[in-house]
Amino acid sequence: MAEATTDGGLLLVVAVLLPFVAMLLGIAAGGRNLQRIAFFAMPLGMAVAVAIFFSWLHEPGSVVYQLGGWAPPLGIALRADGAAVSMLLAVAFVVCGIGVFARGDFDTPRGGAESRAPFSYWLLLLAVWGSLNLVFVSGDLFTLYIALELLTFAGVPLVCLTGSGETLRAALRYLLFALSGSVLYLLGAVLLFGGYGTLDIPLLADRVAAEPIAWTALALMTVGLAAKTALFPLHLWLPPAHGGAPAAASAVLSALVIKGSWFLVVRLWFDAMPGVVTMPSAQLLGALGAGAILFGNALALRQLRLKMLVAYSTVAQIGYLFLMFPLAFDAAAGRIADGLAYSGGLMHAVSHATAKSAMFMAAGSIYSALGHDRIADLAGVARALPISVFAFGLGGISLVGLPPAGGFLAKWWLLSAAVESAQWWWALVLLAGGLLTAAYLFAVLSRALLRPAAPLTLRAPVARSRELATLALALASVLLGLVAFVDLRALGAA
Amino acid sequence: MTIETLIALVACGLVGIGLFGLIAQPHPLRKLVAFNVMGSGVFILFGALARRGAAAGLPADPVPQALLITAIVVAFAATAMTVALLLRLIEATGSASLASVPPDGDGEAR
Amino acid sequence: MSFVFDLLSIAAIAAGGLFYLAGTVGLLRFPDAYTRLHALTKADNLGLALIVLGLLFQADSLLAGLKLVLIWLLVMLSGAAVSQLVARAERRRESL
Amino acid sequence: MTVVVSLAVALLLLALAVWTVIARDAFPAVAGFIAYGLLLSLVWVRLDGIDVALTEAAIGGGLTGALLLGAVGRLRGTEAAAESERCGVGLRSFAMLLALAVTAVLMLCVLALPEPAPTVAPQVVQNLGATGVGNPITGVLLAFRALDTLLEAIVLVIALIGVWSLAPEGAWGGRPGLRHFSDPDGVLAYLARLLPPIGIIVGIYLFWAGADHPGGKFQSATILAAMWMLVIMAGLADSPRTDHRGLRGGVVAGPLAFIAVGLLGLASAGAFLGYPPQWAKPMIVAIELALMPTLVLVLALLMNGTPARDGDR
Amino acid sequence: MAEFLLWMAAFVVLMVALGLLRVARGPGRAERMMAAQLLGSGAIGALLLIGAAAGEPSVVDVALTLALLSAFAGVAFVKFAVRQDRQAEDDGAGRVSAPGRPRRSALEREARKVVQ
Repeated sequence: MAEATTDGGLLLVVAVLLPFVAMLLGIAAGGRNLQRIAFFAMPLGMAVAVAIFFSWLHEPGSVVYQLGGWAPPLGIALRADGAAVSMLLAVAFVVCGIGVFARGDFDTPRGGAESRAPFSYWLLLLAVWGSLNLVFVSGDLFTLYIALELLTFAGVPLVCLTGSGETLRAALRYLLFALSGSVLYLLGAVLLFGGYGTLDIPLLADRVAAEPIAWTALALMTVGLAAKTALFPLHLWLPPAHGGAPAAASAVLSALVIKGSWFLVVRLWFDAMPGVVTMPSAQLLGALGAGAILFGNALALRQLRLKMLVAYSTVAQIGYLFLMFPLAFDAAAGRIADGLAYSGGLMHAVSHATAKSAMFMAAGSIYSALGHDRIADLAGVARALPISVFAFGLGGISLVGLPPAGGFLAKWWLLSAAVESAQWWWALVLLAGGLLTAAYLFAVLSRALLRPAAPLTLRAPVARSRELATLALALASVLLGLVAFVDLRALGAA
Repeated sequence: MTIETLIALVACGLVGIGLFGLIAQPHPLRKLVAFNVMGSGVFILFGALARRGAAAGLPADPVPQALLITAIVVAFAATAMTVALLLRLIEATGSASLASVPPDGDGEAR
Repeated sequence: MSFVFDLLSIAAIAAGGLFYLAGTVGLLRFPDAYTRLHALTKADNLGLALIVLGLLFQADSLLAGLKLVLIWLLVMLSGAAVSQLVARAERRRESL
Repeated sequence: MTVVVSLAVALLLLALAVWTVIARDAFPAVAGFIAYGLLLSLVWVRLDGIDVALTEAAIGGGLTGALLLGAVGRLRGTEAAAESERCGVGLRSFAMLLALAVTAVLMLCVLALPEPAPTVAPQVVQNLGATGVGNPITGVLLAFRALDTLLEAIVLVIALIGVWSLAPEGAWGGRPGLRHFSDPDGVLAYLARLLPPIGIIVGIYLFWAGADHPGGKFQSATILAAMWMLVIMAGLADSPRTDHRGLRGGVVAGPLAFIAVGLLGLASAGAFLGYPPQWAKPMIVAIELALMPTLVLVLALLMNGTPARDGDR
Repeated sequence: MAEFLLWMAAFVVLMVALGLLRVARGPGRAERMMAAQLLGSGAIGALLLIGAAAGEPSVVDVALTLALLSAFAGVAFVKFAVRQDRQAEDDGAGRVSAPGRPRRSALEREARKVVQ
């Protein structure tokens, strides 16, 4: 398989380096200029993602770039397949939305001195973006290790931007979990190199065999990545970290950062070692996902504060992301294969990214307007902040899985895969999870729509641009389901 | 048994020892030391594999050795960040405990 | 000629090893921090000095020899300074 | 015969590792870890990884050790509290079983490794000529897998941003860490005047040797960073303000220059981070030279920690 | 000759390894650090011997790096740990109690003085 750099390949390098270059320039510029650079990079990055999409449409396979012209296994190749392209697009879009929203919290006024939180926030946002793009397009297990560490170092400080003791503790816990996860991942990669002499994913897929070394490596890497993704029962670090951070940071963490390590599990199971995976291991991963769905949703129902509720909902939604593994297992062939379940998982990741960022941003707006986010005292907020509450509801619709939301399409595909492969128990989990999600959303929305006992006074008005950014993300999540009617490759041929 | 196999087996032991400390030690600094022990176990294993790959007149496969240099520097960055976070936590709260607080604590953000 | 050098090397290095032995025994058996420091500096300075001396007979270039001497100087310098600092801190601790 | 040395070092390594994990207090554990780090360089030499041994000696033994010692020094009180949180017998035995299981499985994997071992060494040797450098590891780091090295520099910068972002209110842009004092005529100040010139020479030597022999920018940068820290710890100089323009510029110059050389490669060799054959060595040396100040700065600043003082604005 | 050098390397490592018992036994921090220093010097000696035995001149560079950096670690120890030890003794007890109370190290107090 002599693969070579394809036409649009250089775009992949640009997608990875653009956020990093913006970050580096921002460090040197500092203050208000940093913010300017970040806002300049965002549309540019979006444009690069779109360009990669079109380049991919015209390629029969993946978009490929070999760095320095060195082919693997000696060199490193970047590759974008359909999954990577969709994630690149989704992340670019969500980053732009969050950026507009975050401007309300982390603005450096004209002539204002540089201060800690804005400086850190914009740099870390760019760093998260670059690291995620690297996770999506990198084709080398060691480069992916660096990408994972980049994501950790960028994600952890976002947790404690407020500097309060509680968030520092959550951040330290997150950091220790994430570092342990990375070491386990690296250990697996080391074993694979020892066994097969390459770290390049396609080469590895050719050489790997179902034998103890591959099983051990896959198990170690999956456990490590599951800890970083906060898959039940390794989820303990997530709710305090995501619930305690400022809304604009929570949105980044919950919608985007966890997708990085999850996407890497997908890469390993579907692309690097599809034949190594066994049915019991896929079932186990699915069972952990099911545990996350039931446990996370049940705890979300019991939360008294809106942001903690959204954080626990993330624990549950991560569960859906792992249901794709047993559903994609082709028992006849004894290997995991692309199909409805694969598409369902990816669609779920994208729709959760948009919906969850919108929900965290709405919760943040509510918090800054009311000065609290106690669910019991939300009465009247729907009138005061109609757009935010509407966006929250739309995001919820996507999480529950009502048509035409992306969440609906994702669950529909997963359900179809469950029926196709006769694994009805996962269908039950999917339905139960949807009901629980609907229950806590109802609890929030019904309160928000109540007429307040006393007229509601807002502490601070919420800027229209922030509400519109929230709405845009929520709408995107709801309209994602329409993708079902578009045949992308046909579009490219036309 | 060759030298590199022997050292690789020792490396497996180091990984296990580090893993134990990472789980069983409550203090974050002790967890950090254990993380470094575990990490060095992984590194040595990689180094032993590199030595097994000696070929073409080189005493060891240079690719894993180069990756190791990168990995050691990254591990240092991780250690520095953990230490900074830990010291800041102690300064802010007077405690280094990682134990979770009541889920509905009022130490809330924005 | 090389035989004589080898012999000198062996003698010096073996003597260096003995100083390490002495340093360890002292560190383990001596009663307090000062005497232990004393033992330690013997191993640091003399043990390493003799090993370096022994290896100097084997050095094949001036640069290699210089590096060996530099290492010895560094270890001696830092060993002396650090042990003095340790001793001073120890004395302050005792005087309290 | 050589097995005896290896066996002794291996057993010692295991014993020290166990000690760092089970020791009752943090300080003995860290002292054990420093000893462990020193021994690791012996292991790397046994594994014919001189470049790795240099890195490990500089970072694992020196910088990490000093960092942990500094942390232990500011820990008092929290250790006793953690004692009460010591996990129960249940969790400890679970951790023990898990660790044993992982070790056993890994050992089986090691014994099941294929023979002859897969290797990329022949390809490296075959293509090394095109890079113009003689040290194959430098070739891998700066040509074949240059992307990893670029990303690594970015990792360091992001970690530094993370460490800075922890600054308490009012200290933003200020100097990191504590102000150190010592007797200007004392031993420490003497050492801090004497060692850095030697360290700088050694650092430059290692940098220069790195193209064709073991050594290179990381090892060299670590030594220089340690020398700077020594001067700061002896109170001869204060740590720099983190809002200093030149400092900020130095932190980002290396990776940006790296990317610029990569683009030059795109223009001249047709691939990002590629080198036209006759220009390969100068371009690689240019990248290393540009990365050096950034690495020294970032490593030293990571050692210094979070901005904590804003006294002299 | 190479054979002899390797045996001596093994001997030196063994000797300093025994010295490491001081890391475990203490009693003070100074003793623990001395043992680590002894190991540093022993490791340097062993490296030189192994390098000479293997005819690998670059090993000397490793020893050189180790010598520089172990001096650095030694200074860090004196700066951070010995003073701390003293501080703990000030409190009258070897082990500090009062969980949860923030403590200021001697260095921090000094730092504070200067800022004020």
